[in-house]
Amino acid sequence: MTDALYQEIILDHYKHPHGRGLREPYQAQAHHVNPTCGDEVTVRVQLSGEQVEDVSYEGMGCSISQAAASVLYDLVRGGTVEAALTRHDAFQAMMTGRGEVEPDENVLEDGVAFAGVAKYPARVKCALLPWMAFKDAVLRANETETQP
Amino acid sequence: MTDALYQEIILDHYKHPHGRGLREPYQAQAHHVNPTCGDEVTVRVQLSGEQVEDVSYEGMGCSISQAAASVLYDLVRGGTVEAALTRHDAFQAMMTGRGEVEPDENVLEDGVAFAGVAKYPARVKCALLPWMAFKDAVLRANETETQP
Amino acid sequence: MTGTVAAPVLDVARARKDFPILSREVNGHPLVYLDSGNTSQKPRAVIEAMRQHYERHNANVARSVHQLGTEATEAYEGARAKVAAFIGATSPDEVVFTKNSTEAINLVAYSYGARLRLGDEVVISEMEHHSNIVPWQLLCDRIGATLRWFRVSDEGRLDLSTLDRLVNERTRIVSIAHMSNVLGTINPTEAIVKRAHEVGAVVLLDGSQSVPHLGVDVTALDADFLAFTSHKMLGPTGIGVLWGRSEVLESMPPFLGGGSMIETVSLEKTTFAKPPTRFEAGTPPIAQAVGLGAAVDYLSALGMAKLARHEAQLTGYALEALATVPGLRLFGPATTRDRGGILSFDLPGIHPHDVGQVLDSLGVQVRVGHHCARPICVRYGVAAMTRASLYLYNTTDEVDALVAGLAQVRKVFG
Amino acid sequence: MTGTVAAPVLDVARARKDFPILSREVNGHPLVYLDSGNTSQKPRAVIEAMRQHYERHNANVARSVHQLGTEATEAYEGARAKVAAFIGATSPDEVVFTKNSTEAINLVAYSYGARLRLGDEVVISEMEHHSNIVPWQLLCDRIGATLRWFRVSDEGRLDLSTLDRLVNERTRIVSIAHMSNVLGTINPTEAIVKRAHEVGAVVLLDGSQSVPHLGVDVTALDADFLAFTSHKMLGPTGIGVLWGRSEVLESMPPFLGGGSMIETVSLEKTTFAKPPTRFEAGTPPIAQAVGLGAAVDYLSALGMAKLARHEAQLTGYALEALATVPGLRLFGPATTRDRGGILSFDLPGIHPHDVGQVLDSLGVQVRVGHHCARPICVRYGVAAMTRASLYLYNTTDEVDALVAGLAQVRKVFG
Ligand SMILES: Cc1ncc(COP(=O)(O)O)c(C=O)c1O
Ligand SMILES: Cc1ncc(COP(=O)(O)O)c(C=O)c1O
Repeated sequence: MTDALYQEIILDHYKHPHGRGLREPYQAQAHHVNPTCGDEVTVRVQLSGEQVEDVSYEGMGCSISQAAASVLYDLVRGGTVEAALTRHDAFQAMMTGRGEVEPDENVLEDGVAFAGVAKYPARVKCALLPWMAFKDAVLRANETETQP
Repeated sequence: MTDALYQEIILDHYKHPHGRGLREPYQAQAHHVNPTCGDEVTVRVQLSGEQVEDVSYEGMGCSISQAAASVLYDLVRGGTVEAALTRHDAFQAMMTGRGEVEPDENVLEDGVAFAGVAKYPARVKCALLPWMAFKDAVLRANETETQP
Repeated sequence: MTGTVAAPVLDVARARKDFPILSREVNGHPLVYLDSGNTSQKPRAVIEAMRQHYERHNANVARSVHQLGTEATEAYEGARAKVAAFIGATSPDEVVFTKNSTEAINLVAYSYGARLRLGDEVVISEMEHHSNIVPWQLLCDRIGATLRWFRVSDEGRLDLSTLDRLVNERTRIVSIAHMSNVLGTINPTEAIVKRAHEVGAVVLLDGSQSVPHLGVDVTALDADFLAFTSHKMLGPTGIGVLWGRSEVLESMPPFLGGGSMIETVSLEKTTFAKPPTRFEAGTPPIAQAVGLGAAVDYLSALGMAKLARHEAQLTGYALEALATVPGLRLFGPATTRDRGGILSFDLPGIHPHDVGQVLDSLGVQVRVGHHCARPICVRYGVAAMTRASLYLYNTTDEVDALVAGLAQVRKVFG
Repeated sequence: MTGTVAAPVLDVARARKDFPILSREVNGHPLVYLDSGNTSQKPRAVIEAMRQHYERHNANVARSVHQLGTEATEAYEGARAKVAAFIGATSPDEVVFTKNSTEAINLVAYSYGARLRLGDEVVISEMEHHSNIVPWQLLCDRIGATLRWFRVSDEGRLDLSTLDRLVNERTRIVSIAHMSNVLGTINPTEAIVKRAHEVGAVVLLDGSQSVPHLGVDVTALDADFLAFTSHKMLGPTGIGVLWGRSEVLESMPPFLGGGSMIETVSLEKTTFAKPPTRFEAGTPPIAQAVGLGAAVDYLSALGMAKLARHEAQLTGYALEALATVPGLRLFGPATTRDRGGILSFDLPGIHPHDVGQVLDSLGVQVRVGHHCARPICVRYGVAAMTRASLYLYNTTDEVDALVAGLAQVRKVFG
């Protein structure tokens, strides 16, 4: 069946998402679309120096993209921007590794549940959607900072 | 071999064409091109009432199209326009009949030698090239007559 | 002989044996292929016709006097004649081979569209496939023309109440799906064609979904163009068809320039061949035409009327079966009247991706997403739908497998 | 091990066994196929890859979450990666699948060409195929730009003495055959690319004849576009390739509009996907990409260097053999330096149709006519030529059969 894909952890995050909803204040946001299915997500970030003070999000999407957003929130909120981007890279490496990249549970925590998704190429984009939007939003926030 | 195609009669007409060259006077002419090979023919007609007084032609082309022009000259010059168009239709029917139309030697005379060409679809256009131009030229000549 | 003739019934079990892929397993289950609206499967006769062509008759067409070239040319032009007969065209010269429906529509937008002027109007509908939207948006942008569209009712029908206003003296082109790839709706073309011709506009029918299923007759339809695509009608990918009325095709300038579409070329000036050649620049999809010809032969031998009856019955069965699924919302007409075997639906609260994934794990292949028709999704207020689409080889057992699969979906995500 | 490595030799006899058609007879003689410049024959591996695809993995791409769709998408994108590697592209995203070379060139003419303005110039050459002439004529007509061309010398070489004048500040596009389909000439691209880039123009190389034979490396060529076509390189009909430099492709507007090339569509406004997707509207040639991928695998396994060496040897042999035919006039370079295995010639007083027909009766398949390159025929003062073109599977025996056939031609028509 689909057990490799729909791990309990993923279904839990999907049914009880953490940190969902768009919040103020925020420095930047990014809106990403998955052109093959029309799924959309908006991610906002509020940075404070080196800290990710808040990440908030809203969107239409499948269990995988919704759960990925919830896990993203857990993994990056309250940490440093640098740690967040490291986790972004680790998550992306795992997702595009076709199931052959062994994820580090210390870095990705609940995110390792997505290792099974990497074996479903059509769903990789779903899992990456909020993470890509997050990275974009961080880049924009930094741009805004450096161009006062 | 190619005996069905290159009948002696055809090769004779090709090597010793009848009535070749563009002559004056003429009422109308038509220039036709075979787009797949670039072959070209110009045919001029001079009608006098119901009679085809002269047909003259010039062109670049293969043995089949050159021989067809020579046979055309023999078959239509000096006869009536009606007879010429009947022969045109008989020739065309034979050429597009895929080798299954039995030609009438009374109508087509030396033209029956082209029956074998009808089995070579790529060459049918060659044989028809001067005949199509002839018909076009006759139509134009008639137009000129009726619009003095 | 009692005076009534029993309607002949499609022998589906026998037809299924013609499709090698149908004996395949997917994720440990027998394949249940319910995605023919996306692309159909191919019978052995089509696959073999192309193999034979490559192994025995392969050559370029319309350019050679040699034997192989003659055989290839006859095969290619023979396929054109078969396609013309299949759609009731008066001449093979009205059949232009393109790479797919999308190119066929773009060809009209570029070539016929070149005569449009600022302020002219093009009319489409809200239920079009992106391939029948974007070419017109690009055309209108190039020219400064205006794009207008028919609305769609809650039941999935074109709202024709606006016909006389939408299609007016400024209208130059009306382009409408003959059958919707999302709703299954078969659109009433007669009134639209009549009105369009009244105001001097041409009508393009997007037959991508109708030609494979309905037994389309271009003479009866009386439109000016019909676009369709081989891969949805048992044929190979890589080839589509633009049928066009002779006088209209002859009036159109070239679209793609290149080998074979010319009369004579010099560096200063080029003149062009007559249709259909004028619109077939470069080496055409030769082997694909052979495959499409074989597909048309297969469909004709089966009988389009028999096929349509089978699909209507199966669609009726599926509509009833889906109505038993708790909460399921069907898009498009609820009965088989003027609708084909395309069944799009929503399970509230469960994303189509998740529906499709669980079904896939059971071997059931459906399409999920916006089906290249986002405006109609927006019309019904959803981002995506799940779609099952039927063809001659589908069975009631397969519909049952779909419904059973949906129960499983609800167990995982309910 | 003596320190010198013997150059590996192509095992032609063995390779011929891979091509089913080569065991065929034509008009009672063994097939002698000397028309690969027109279209090549296909090895069993290519034909089988497509059959397998249709029988096991057929589905539409990039639209489905189901298993068949995933397999088809991986096959299609896998083919793109193979093609990219074959031509040394830095990324598969630089490879756009089209229907043939002709569409690839038209794509550039329409999409890149949209930025040209009145008075701009496009430069081609006198030796171009119609597919690299007509798209530019149509573009220049649309825009009011000017078409200019390199002349060709008596020996069949581009006259580069005019390079700096022809390619100037008004030049926006230079589009040149990498290898001529009539003369066999391999053109010196380096000087042209350098000059074009100096004045800010882009360069398109028509690789239709070079990619199948030469082992082309887009990074070394440093051009901006390369167009080529599957059916001339052992692959199926129905698919071609436009390679484009990433930055250039990204700067270009869409050409064909439709499914798959969009980011998001509404009736009011549509945004477009990144390249290569932006340029692949509608269902692409999926099975054909699989076939082209298999062709690239076959060529790579054989070794392009080995293939090129075999063809160079055979071309040298053919040049000498044809020189023995009384009166024969060869067009194009007389030696193998910077020329490929394309041999066009004239037998004075005998029309190419007749030459081809007699050769065909002996099983020898050559092309006759203007080879979709009428300007170069005019340049040499002939209406048509006879052309023999070689590929990996041709042998010296086949060249001998050609020469013997020409003796027969002279007997019938001499
Ligand atoms: C040099 C050259 N350019 C372009 C083409 C056109 O290729 P296609 O017909 O596959 O589009 C050809 C072959 O026909 C060719 O030889
Ligand atoms: C209604 C409709 N129009 C157009 C198309 C486009 O067909 P293709 O992708 O073969 O060009 C499709 C299918 O994808 C369709 O369903």
